[in-house]
Amino acid sequence: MNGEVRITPELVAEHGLTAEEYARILEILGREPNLVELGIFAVMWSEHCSYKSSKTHLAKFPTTAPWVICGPGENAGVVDIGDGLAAVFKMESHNHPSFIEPYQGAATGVGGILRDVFTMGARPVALLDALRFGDPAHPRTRWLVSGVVAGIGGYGNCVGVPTVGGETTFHRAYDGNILVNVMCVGIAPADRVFYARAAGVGNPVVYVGAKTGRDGIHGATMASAEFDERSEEKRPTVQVGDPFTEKLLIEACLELMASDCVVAIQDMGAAGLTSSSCEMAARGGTGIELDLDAVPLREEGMTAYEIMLSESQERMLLVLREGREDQARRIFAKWDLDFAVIGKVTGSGRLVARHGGRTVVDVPVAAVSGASPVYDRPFELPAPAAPYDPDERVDRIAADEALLRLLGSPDLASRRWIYEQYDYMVMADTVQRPGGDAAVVRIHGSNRGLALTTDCTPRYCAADPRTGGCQAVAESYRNLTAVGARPLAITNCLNFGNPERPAIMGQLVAAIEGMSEACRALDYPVVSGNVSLYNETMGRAILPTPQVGGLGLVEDLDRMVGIAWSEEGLRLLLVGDTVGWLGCSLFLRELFGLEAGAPPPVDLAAERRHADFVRGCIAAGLVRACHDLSDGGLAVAVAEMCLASGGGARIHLPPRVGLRNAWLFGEDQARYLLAVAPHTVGELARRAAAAGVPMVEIGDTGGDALILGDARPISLAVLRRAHEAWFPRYMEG
Amino acid sequence: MIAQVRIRYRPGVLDPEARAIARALASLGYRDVRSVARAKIIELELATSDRAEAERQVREMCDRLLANPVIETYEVSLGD
Amino acid sequence: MIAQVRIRYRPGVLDPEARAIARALASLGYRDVRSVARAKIIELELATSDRAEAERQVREMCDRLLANPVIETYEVSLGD
Amino acid sequence: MRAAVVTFPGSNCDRDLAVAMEAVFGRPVLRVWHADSELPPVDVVGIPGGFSYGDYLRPGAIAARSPILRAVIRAAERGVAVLGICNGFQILTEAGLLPGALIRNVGLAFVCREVELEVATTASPFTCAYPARARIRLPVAHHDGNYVADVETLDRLEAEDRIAFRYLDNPNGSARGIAGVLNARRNVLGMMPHPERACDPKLGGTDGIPLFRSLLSALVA
Ligand SMILES: Nc1ncnc2c1ncn2[C@@H]1O[C@H](COP(=O)(O)OP(=O)(O)O)[C@@H](O)[C@H]1O
Ligand SMILES: [Mg+2]
Repeated sequence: MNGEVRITPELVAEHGLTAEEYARILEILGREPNLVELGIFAVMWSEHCSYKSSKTHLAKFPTTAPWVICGPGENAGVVDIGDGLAAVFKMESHNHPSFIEPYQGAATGVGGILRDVFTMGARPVALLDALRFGDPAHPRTRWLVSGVVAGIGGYGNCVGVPTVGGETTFHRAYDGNILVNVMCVGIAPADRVFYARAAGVGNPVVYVGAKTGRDGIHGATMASAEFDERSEEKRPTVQVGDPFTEKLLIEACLELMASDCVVAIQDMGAAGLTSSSCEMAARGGTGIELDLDAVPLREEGMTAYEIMLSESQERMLLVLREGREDQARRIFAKWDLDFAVIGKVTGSGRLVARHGGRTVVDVPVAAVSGASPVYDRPFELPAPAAPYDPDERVDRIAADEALLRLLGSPDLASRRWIYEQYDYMVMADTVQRPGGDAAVVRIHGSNRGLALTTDCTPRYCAADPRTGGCQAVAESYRNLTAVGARPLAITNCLNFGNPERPAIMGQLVAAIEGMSEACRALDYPVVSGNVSLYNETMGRAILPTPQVGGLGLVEDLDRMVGIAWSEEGLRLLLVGDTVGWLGCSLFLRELFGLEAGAPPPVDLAAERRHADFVRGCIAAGLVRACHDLSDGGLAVAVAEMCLASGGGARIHLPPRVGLRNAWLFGEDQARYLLAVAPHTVGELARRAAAAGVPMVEIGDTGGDALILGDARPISLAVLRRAHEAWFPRYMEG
Repeated sequence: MIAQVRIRYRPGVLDPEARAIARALASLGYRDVRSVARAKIIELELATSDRAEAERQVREMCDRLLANPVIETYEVSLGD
Repeated sequence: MIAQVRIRYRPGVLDPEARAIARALASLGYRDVRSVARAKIIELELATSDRAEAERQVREMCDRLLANPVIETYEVSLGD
Repeated sequence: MRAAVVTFPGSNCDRDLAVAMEAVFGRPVLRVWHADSELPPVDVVGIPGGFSYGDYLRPGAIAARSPILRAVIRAAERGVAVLGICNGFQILTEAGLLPGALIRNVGLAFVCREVELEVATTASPFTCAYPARARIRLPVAHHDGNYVADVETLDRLEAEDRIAFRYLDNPNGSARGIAGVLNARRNVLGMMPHPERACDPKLGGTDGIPLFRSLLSALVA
């Protein structure tokens, strides 16, 4: 049947391919493709799978360090964490599906990123979710928040991987395009990491997991197409996840990988069987022959097109050592999962598929997978925003009132409503729960831990994508440092609008440059990532959102700190320079309705110096609690520490402070707030001076109120109400 | 008046729960079960006695809240 | 043959989901809804065509697995 | 002290429970697979949390009909201690070893947080090491922890001192704040909170340790 469909220009366009791209296909094949082949090229050359708009710029990321075992290019990045172990991690977006069907979209996003990690032989140990929603007042927002959070919890809780952190912010720019970015971290023996390289001509290609249905056919092209009013019609492309099957798949795959049966393994993610087989063959420099009649199917009468392009969840493709089929089959039978030998590795360099006695696909894998088009799209670098120059008007609002309003604003209110729907404790290794800076999961059976965080400040990126990209990396570095971890590497998810518009392309280019500069200066390479473009609805793009996921190592959990102190009478030390930068601050936005100015500059040398200092003090046991300063500045940081501690604090304003609120709420970078025992202040000051790190004593802990200079004391109860009330009240409607 | 809404998955949508039930029945020895499907019923007691109006209202409720059109279809039936 | 099992909570078991639906409908402005109840349907396709045998088997499945007698009641109906 | 933990497809707290038991009992815990039809000779069997069979049909329903559960029921009849936590509690009610049932939380959402509990009886091999009426903190993490039973059953549970734990701040709507119940013979306990997640100061609490200590002192007499 398939071979008989005439390939018209309309059909080519419907597949999201340009006329030039189609001409290229004709050239590669030396003939017209049939419909199945057209579908294969379309998904493999979609933005989502081919990175055709971002590839040339992504090459700027620094990706190596002595501890990097595997950088970008595989299913996930791999770094050495000592003791013969490796951390395997990656972040991925599921933005469009989550906008259409928030529960299943978010749930299958979790499923997909889990597979990227256990496919490399790592047991997933933590999940994080970075979420961007539209204006809380937008009629769809509440429904989206509730569905996305339930979906992430529904999947993560069931597979039994703790969701330990993330981010959630709201901005009207996401009204028509929410962002759901999920990060997964796993741990594997460093010498037993598995790669997706099909090798060994004659080795069997094996399908395991759930059966193939008509789910999400053309999901990958959907994820790359700009939303328009017709997206309603694309609805059936939503997949339904089955976390129970995923859990079985994790256990079965890890059990199999502990044997020596596996040559290569790859999850079937976007573009399912097509991308997994093409990529495995392309990476291995081999070919693959598939018998589509052997693929386990959920529905009758599925065509070759549907089988090749289905995005049914919870499936994996393996290359086994010849003769190990039965050993592998027994493991999958034990876990009640489908197992089928569906092909073999060849030396032809081609992907060949047969169905119903006919050859339905015969394409060269290198061209499909490697030689996809690359676009050096024109870009315009954005003009830098003019700095905002605050005047005495910002001090007209009392500090206590400003703080309460900020703490109760959508972007700063407590995320308890979200994270209590996530099982953040399963696996019994979560030693820093959500609510602080970085989450920390213990490396099972040891006294060491992985520190994890996701960060990005889209309002900074909108005003200046280069500084914003730099800041996102720096903030993640600080969050890891604040618990005492040594930052090792990042993953990322670049969420932008339509790259065919030079202004958007400029944001992408500038953000990548800013991130790269920060990664280089901080010795903090990029080991994996994902790009999500075309996040636009009817010409309105999201804020540029280069989401960063950071991973660090805590060498001694007895020396880890959190944001809570447990004693009165501790001294509060502010590390870093405070000029009172209000441009792009939450203070301006929430209290004056101003989204104005340039973002705070990022001094990477200072970031590194201050972080080394703070980490050193924590390792020396000199710090009782630590918090990095970010959204809302000093006042918000100290308030969050008070809330976590259940105790009050007093902040003394320095004598010549200038604008009080700028000092309290400014978002200058490279800063930390430390709570330390009084008798160690001298030692800390000596260390700071020696390291050239600015540090001032600004207050102490005690009582049951927070007192900001001469403002009215805010009782802890009032503070807590302001912080906790917004989310549940909003969600109740 | 009682209105009944019967909601089921669209054809082709994966229903892992139905599959789990089928397997559990098989493992209990019920070899006769060829397939399992699920549906859910929401029963509404309405104040109105105008059938046309009731039907219109209930359909609207389905579209707005009760059913998820992306993956589900529904049928409305009115009792008395 | 198709057998349908209709399972619902026993009277006295407060169904939190039904309550939530009622509340959500009210907040959407449907003041006419007096009460909401839920049931689930499990549809079994059976190999047998003996109605009595089918009914016996399906009741047994309900007692052994499909319904929890502590909180649920069930009804079986046979199609054709 | 010989202990076993059962793993069902979808269990995800089996390792956590075994680790906690091993720390307190001081010896390895046997791991048992759901398809086994025999239990090894043990003094206590743990039925762990998670989502056995995806929680499909009803949480615990399918696991309750698995081969190993028949062995667990026989063991319970012989007096072996059986501890069901979270999904394990759901499985034990579905299996008829414990009265009542667990339905969807009143808030409808999954809830993961630390809760305060009262140890409502110390007259059991699971709670004898707690001080009478102790107030303890344990994590909960569940979607279906709302305990329901008819009034006569609830009255009987109270009259027979079979409520092991009560919530002080009910997170799920459970009848009479019930967080854990005992069978009539007092050798089977089902509870929604997770004592195995509170056996290590690094994880934020140690109030679960006395539960395992209780077993140690009651069973190794
Ligand atoms: N969607 C989410 N899922 C889980 N945890 C979240 C989520 N959003 C925020 N959190 C948690 O809430 C806390 C505060 O988040 P955030 O203000 O973004 O921290 P920071 O400014 O230190 O990066 C963090 O512990 C974070 O992990
Ligand atoms: Mg922070």
